[in-house]
Amino acid sequence: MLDQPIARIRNLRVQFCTTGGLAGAVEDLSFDLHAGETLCIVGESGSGKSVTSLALMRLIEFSGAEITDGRILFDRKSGAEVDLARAGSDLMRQIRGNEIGMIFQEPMTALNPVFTIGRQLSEGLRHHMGLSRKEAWARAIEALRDVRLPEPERRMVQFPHQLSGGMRQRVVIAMALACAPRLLIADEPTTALDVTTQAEILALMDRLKRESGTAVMFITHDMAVVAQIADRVVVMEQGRKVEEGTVAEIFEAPQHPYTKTLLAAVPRLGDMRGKPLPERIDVAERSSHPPVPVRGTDAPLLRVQNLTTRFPIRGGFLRRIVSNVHAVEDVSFTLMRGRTLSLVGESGCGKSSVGRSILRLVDPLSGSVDLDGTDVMGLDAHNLREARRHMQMVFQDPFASLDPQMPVKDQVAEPLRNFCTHRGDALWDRVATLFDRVDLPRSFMARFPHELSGGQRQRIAIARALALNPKLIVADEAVSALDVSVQAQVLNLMLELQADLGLSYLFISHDMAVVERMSHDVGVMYLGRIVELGPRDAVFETPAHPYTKALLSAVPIADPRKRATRSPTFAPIPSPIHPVGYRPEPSRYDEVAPGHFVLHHDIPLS
Amino acid sequence: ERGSDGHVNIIYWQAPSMMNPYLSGGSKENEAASLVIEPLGRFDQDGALVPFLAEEIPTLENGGVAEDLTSITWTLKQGLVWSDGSPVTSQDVKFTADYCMHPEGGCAKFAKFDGISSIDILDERSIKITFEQPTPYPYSAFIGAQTPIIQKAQFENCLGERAPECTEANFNPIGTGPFRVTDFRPNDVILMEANPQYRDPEKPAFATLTLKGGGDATAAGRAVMETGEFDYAWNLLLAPEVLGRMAEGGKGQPVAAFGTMIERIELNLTNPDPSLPPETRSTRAEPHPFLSDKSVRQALSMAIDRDLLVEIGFGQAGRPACNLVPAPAIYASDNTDCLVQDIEAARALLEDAGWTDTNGNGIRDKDGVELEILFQSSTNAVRQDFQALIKQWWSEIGVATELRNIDASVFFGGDPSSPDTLQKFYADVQMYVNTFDGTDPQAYLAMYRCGNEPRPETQWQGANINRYCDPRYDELLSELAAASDLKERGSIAKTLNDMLTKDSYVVVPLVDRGRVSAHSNTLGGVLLNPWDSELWNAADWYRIAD
Amino acid sequence: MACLIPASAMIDRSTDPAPIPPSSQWDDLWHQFAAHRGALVGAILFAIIVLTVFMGPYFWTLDPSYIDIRARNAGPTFAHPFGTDQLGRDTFARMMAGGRVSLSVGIAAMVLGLVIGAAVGVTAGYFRRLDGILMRLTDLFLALPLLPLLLVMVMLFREPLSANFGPEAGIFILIVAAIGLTSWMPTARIVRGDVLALKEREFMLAARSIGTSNVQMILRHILPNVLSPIMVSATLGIANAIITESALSFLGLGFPPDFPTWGRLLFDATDYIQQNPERVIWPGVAISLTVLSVNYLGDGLRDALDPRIRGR
Amino acid sequence: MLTFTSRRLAFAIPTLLFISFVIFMLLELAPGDPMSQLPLTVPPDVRDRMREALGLGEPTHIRFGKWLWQFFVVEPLHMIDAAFGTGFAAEQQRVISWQTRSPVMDIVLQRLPQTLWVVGLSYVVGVLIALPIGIYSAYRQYSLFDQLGTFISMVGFSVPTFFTGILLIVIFSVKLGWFPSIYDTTLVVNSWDSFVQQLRQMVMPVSVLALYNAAQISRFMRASMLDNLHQDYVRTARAKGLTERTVVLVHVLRNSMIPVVTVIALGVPQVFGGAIITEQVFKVNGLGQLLITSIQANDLPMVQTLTFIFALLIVVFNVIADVLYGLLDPRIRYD
Ligand SMILES: Nc1ncnc2c1ncn2[C@@H]1O[C@H](COP(=O)(O)OP(=O)(O)OP(=O)(O)O)[C@@H](O)[C@H]1O
Ligand SMILES: Nc1ncnc2c1ncn2[C@@H]1O[C@H](COP(=O)(O)OP(=O)(O)OP(=O)(O)O)[C@@H](O)[C@H]1O
Ligand SMILES: [Mg+2]
Ligand SMILES: [Mg+2]
Ligand code: NI
Repeated sequence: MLDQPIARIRNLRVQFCTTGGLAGAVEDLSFDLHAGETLCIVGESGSGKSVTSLALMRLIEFSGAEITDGRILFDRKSGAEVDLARAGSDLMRQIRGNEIGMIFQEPMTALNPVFTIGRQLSEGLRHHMGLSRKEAWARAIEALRDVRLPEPERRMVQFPHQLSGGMRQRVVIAMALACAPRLLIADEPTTALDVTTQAEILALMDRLKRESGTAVMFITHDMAVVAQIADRVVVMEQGRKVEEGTVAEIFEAPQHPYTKTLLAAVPRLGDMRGKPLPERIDVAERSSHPPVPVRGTDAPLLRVQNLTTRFPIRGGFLRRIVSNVHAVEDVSFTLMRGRTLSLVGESGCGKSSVGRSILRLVDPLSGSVDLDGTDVMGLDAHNLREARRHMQMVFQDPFASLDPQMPVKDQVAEPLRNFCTHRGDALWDRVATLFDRVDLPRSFMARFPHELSGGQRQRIAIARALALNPKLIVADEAVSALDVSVQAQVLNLMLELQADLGLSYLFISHDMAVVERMSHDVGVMYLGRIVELGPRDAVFETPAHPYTKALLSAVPIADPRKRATRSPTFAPIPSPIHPVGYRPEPSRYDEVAPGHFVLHHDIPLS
Repeated sequence: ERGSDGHVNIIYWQAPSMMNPYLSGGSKENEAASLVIEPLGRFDQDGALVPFLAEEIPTLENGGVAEDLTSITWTLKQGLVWSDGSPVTSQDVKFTADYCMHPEGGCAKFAKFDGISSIDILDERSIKITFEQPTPYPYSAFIGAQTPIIQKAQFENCLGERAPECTEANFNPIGTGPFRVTDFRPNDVILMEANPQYRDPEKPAFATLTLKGGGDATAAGRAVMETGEFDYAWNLLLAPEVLGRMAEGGKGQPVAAFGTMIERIELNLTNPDPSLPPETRSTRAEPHPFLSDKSVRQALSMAIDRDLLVEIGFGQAGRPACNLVPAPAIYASDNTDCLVQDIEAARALLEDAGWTDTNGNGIRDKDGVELEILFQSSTNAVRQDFQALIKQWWSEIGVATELRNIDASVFFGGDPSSPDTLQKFYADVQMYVNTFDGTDPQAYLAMYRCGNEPRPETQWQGANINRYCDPRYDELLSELAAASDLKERGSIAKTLNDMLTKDSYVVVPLVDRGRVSAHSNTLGGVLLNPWDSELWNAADWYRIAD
Repeated sequence: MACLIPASAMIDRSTDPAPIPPSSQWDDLWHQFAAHRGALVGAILFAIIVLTVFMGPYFWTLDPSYIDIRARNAGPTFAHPFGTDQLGRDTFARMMAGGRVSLSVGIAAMVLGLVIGAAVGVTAGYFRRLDGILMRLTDLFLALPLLPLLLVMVMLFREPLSANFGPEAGIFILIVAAIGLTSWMPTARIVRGDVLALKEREFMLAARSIGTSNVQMILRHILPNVLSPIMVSATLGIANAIITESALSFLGLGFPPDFPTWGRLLFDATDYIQQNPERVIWPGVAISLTVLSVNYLGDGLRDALDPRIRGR
Repeated sequence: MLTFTSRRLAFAIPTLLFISFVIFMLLELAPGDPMSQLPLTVPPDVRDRMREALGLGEPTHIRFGKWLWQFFVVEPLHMIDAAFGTGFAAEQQRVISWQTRSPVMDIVLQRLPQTLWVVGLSYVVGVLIALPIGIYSAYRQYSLFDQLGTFISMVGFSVPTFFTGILLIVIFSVKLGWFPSIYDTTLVVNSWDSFVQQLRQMVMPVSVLALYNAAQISRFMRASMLDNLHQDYVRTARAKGLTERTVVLVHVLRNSMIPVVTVIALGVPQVFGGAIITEQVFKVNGLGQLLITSIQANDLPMVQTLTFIFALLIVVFNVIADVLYGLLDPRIRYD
């Protein structure tokens, strides 16, 4: 750590111009950034983390905000110090991308969809370094190689949508690093990614920082990530800094109550060791309730057998099916009443497809699904609609799964209306009860989805799923978009409901710590198949399949003393796409322990 | 001197679609063709016959017409040549008749050759036309812009069914006229140049000519009188103040001439009630509930102020009319009593006939029949103004009017399946203009013959639009057909005219419409001819040096 | 309102059993609408036009078809503030009478076109099977020559309609139908595109998973979400309908000739553009102002109806 | 892409056959008669003969079959003959217009140049004006420029061309005498003078139509730009330190053009359909005028052929629009 800070933020204040006048987003914020150091900024959603980073880049003006006070002193490459808060736009253009690089929150949308990767990468190089087209191209390939993107030459001429989320994020990082900036701002660079990819990217950033001495400002709400990479931590709440310190200080001796809540809400892998049943997370304020394990029953509710779902890829002149995506391949499991079965695995391994197939939201190719005696696969359209009373789904993205044009009360009431179970006042009473049930104030009923926070939206989705008193809820990544404190609340809510109503969950997630806390049983999926299935403690404590082991080892641990030193592998996952005639082998399992199954035959593993 | 005056620009706001008048009945085609192909004789601006390709007009006096009125002999001028240099012979004249009389050719001028039994070539230059029966007025075929002589050599292979295949000949006929076509663009523009073989070596004065089509009358008038881009504009049917304003532009002037065009209201003597079955609606089986009453018809006519109509619609290009046949003088009746508007008298007439407003709704009625009139006409700014004015006058005498205007292509289309045609007459009264070719009104008056009315059995064909039927009228018509003495013909025609107008008021003439055209101040020699093509004397046109 | 709710709000368990006040939504809508300056101006302007046109005749009692032949082609005078036409009819009275017809036709035809367009677009976008055939139908309608189509419609339906509704209402229905039937295609295309995109959104799947039937799906979720392109079509639709009506009247397919409409007044006046320029100006200005006000109104409504923009 | 295009085109054939049949039946049903322009003095029996000669006596389906054969077999053969001097179509009758008794296709080809010059150019000009206006209006949303742009485009859209056209003629032809009021279709551009003359006669019709086109397209452009200006990738581009010019004119524009280009492509058939009123006002006598005069004269073969060509263009440009969409937006893949 060098003595001279690269950037000093002093009393920064950023305000949005709204119809109601100026509204503060960041108030009186001060901190320093040193070369070769990673500063993590943590805090819940909406606490002003992104605004701070945009203010540093002076990009905040384009969102209708203004830096109304404070200074951002930045030490330029040339050695001169400028106040970015007052710099002219020409000067800012020289600094942006050149001396300060930025990685944005959303890898999916941060790239321009109509330009090739190469074009977007070399653009900045040509602008700042005055390179020729050819030189810039070569440098861009170099940059891609630096972020360990496989086959960089081929990627250069591809478009963003042709890359997976992890690859895209690596491109964005390469872009930010291309001109060797002195300061790198990374705004939640891994939130949308699954654990294996996340681990790779964290390792990559760490290495770059060490090699080039860049200062990194890392924004996240994931405490486990913080523990893995931070040197120093700034905790923000509602636009203000509430605490600052080294990682060790923050994790071991948090001062501010907010920091304490935050840390308490973090599920840690291994917390549940020795406890076979799921339990509430003990968030500080609620410590009066002792955590009660959820027991469940042994009566089967959902029986899935040999479920196979393929998505056709059509082509040719007559739009014939030329190949299939084998999204779900011969999956069988049984879910007991009042219990939770979790499906884990990498992005794209078919978890959501299993959930959707069971609810017949996509039509499976073959297999049988038996829900409490009803053969779901055999239902006609009318009976299927009836059967939906008993099985509900909470979708991956709470924002996307709510109609933006409809007040939330109507969305919760919609299933009731569909089945005409309640009318008039009874209907609204029921909706109000549901709001109470998921812990939402009734005054929120007339709001629209965008007027709620992510956690609140997810509760609406849960309330909607509960409306008809279903027997089964498929929770597809129900909490992965939320920050830790909200996530803890939602998880606790789900457990509470399970205990009270005897619900069964098919819980889909890629977050191993959450899964550990929530489930009775776990199925590990890989390339459309379940590779390992068994009681949660068995799978987590004695993983038998090599993929399960790899998955568990990639999970970041929210403890600064247990930093992973593994170097990333960057091997691509084999493709689930096969030509039409392809006949996969049926899944055969070895029972390694009672109820603990492991896929028998070899499947290609990375 | 030929070609010394350069270029002349003519605008026809309706564009000619071909140069062969036998395949298209439209006057725009006739007129365009008249620059190139010529008949044996034409009517001049006064309606008198003048020889063109013929040596002279055959008459009884000069022996050209046989004593028994069954044949006529024409002789071509000496030394006539086509624009390709070959001589014009009587073969060509006979061929022209054969061309049009071919049963499969669909000749538009077939009626002009009606009653001809044979055509014999007497020698290189003379030809004798024999009629099936004595024909007192034999000047029909080969007279005027409608039946010019075409070249046999060019059209030989275009007889009958093959007529439409001769595109080149139809667009660029070889003729004897002052000009010949260099470029023909159907419905757009025709470029012409002086005919090097034209019989008068001094003419035409213009070397080239453009006949542009398209746009509307306003634009055409503007182009001649205000911007001076064009030298001659045809048929400017415009409100007088608009025309007057254009003339102030100072680049040209409007010219008018009167022929036999009568804007009239025809009254339906049969019942057009929509509730009647289609077999009897608007047919003689169902008399009209109130228009069959002569006093109603007369009152409607009396309520109209024809002077005002002229002032508003035509200005100097119109004059009030009470006759169906306004010209030539020997056929024009002296009937003028409709010229004065008399609302009071019209009211009294209705009152006397028992038409009173019994229910106080402002509309006269009798026996439960209200005087409510559906008044239709084709779409045209002037006609719509007339409709509005007449509606107001009629309302003053207690007659309610509903107006309707119909697209001209439907109204005049004669499609038996359309309810909106002139012939179906599914209205009480309708207004349009009609005229007759040449100077003889016989065929025109014969339209009102009993039995000639459109009706379902005839696929709604027929020219007796208002379903007039009077045996005495039919008798007089046969007398007219037999009479050869001009005086006698004149007096019969006048009687017939009066029977339709002042005696019965089934036809209510409104305005004698002249033709209005405009020419630029630098174009000389224009003699507006209402009896023939407006371009009949284009050979004599010249540029006035300023 | 739209600012993020602090975490504490989620924890504090508000037990207020406040019943949902359903009317507040309308208040909110109005509040939102009134905040849009353009929308307010547009609304006021439109209201003035509508009021003048519909209430004006009670104050200006001159009959629009009364011919005063001595006052032909007069410029604006005290007796005729907007001047007179070539037959001496009062232009002001005719403007109001014409406005009634033009506005009614414009709005009715626009609504009809919109309903057909939205229905076809939504059906095509929502039901894959019908997509091909409906879009080909749209192509067909785009390709049909307007004039013969209108002639056929007039021929077939004028008499039955006049018989059943009276001549004026009959023609009104006919014209509205004619314009509506020939102007829905662009709307259908745009709506279809939006529906196709909408169908891929997750909330559609979510709605299906809670047992929403297809009809409910369209009514509750699709239509409100394609409102914005529909609004734009509506604005352009009114202008288009007013102009098309004038073309129809001109061709003799529209209202009786003594029935003024703005389009017709404008058309008739073009011949007099040099003598009496004011005759062209009045209808021209009226049409433009109407379209402009409707456009701003549409903008404002769209913003007011879009919850994402509310409260900004 | 190729298979997608050819598949779409292959499916277009039955569609087009159906459309041509519907058009035929519609024209058949429509009231009016090819003889409507004859003076009333022509007696009914002569009219009947003329109708017979046009083939109107034959039953409808035979006439439709004839038209199909002539349009799809004889006309293409004739074109081949004209191009290579062969004689395939020698004795076969082509589609003949009733009005002019000449092959319909010849007239259509004759009319194409002026339509393309005037209507086509005005479309190009309209697009060229509309794009910058739309872009700038969106970039400075609710600024004075934007308000003014909205105002002008709404007025441009709501004032009919028959009015603007005549206004221009009165001002520039009658009062000032700068431009001719009547378009000369026979003008051959072969010298500087004739080129200037051509320009002069095109100025007014082109500007009238361009205003109308620009009004619509600028609205689309503005909306599309607004959609894209607030996307995340714009922020990324700015974070690279690119100039505002590059950000807006390269990154945003390219994305915004995707929907607009298809809108523009879908408008092209209208160019070939001609602008009926404007052509009439300026006497341009292009395809629009041809269509309207043919309709008025009930020249069924001409109307049928013209509308069918129009339908063909609509279908083809629909495909082109889809293909363009795919080309411009790499995310769209058709197979
Ligand atoms: N364009 C905007 N207009 C108005 N307010 C905004 C805007 N963008 C952000 N805000 C407000 O600024 C505050 C801080 O937002 P910011 O995006 O910095 O949160 P964050 O800490 O990055 O949250 P997250 O973890 O969800 O990304 C929030 O209250 C938010 O509502
Ligand atoms: N509608 C679809 N059409 C075609 N392919 C699909 C479709 N839905 C999913 N797939 C493919 O099926 C595979 C499994 O997808 P699925 O959404 O089930 O993965 P997942 O495990 O839920 O991943 P994530 O964690 O990213 O949500 C992927 O390869 C995906 O691309
Ligand atoms: Mg953020
Ligand atoms: Mg998923
Ligand atoms: Ni707010």
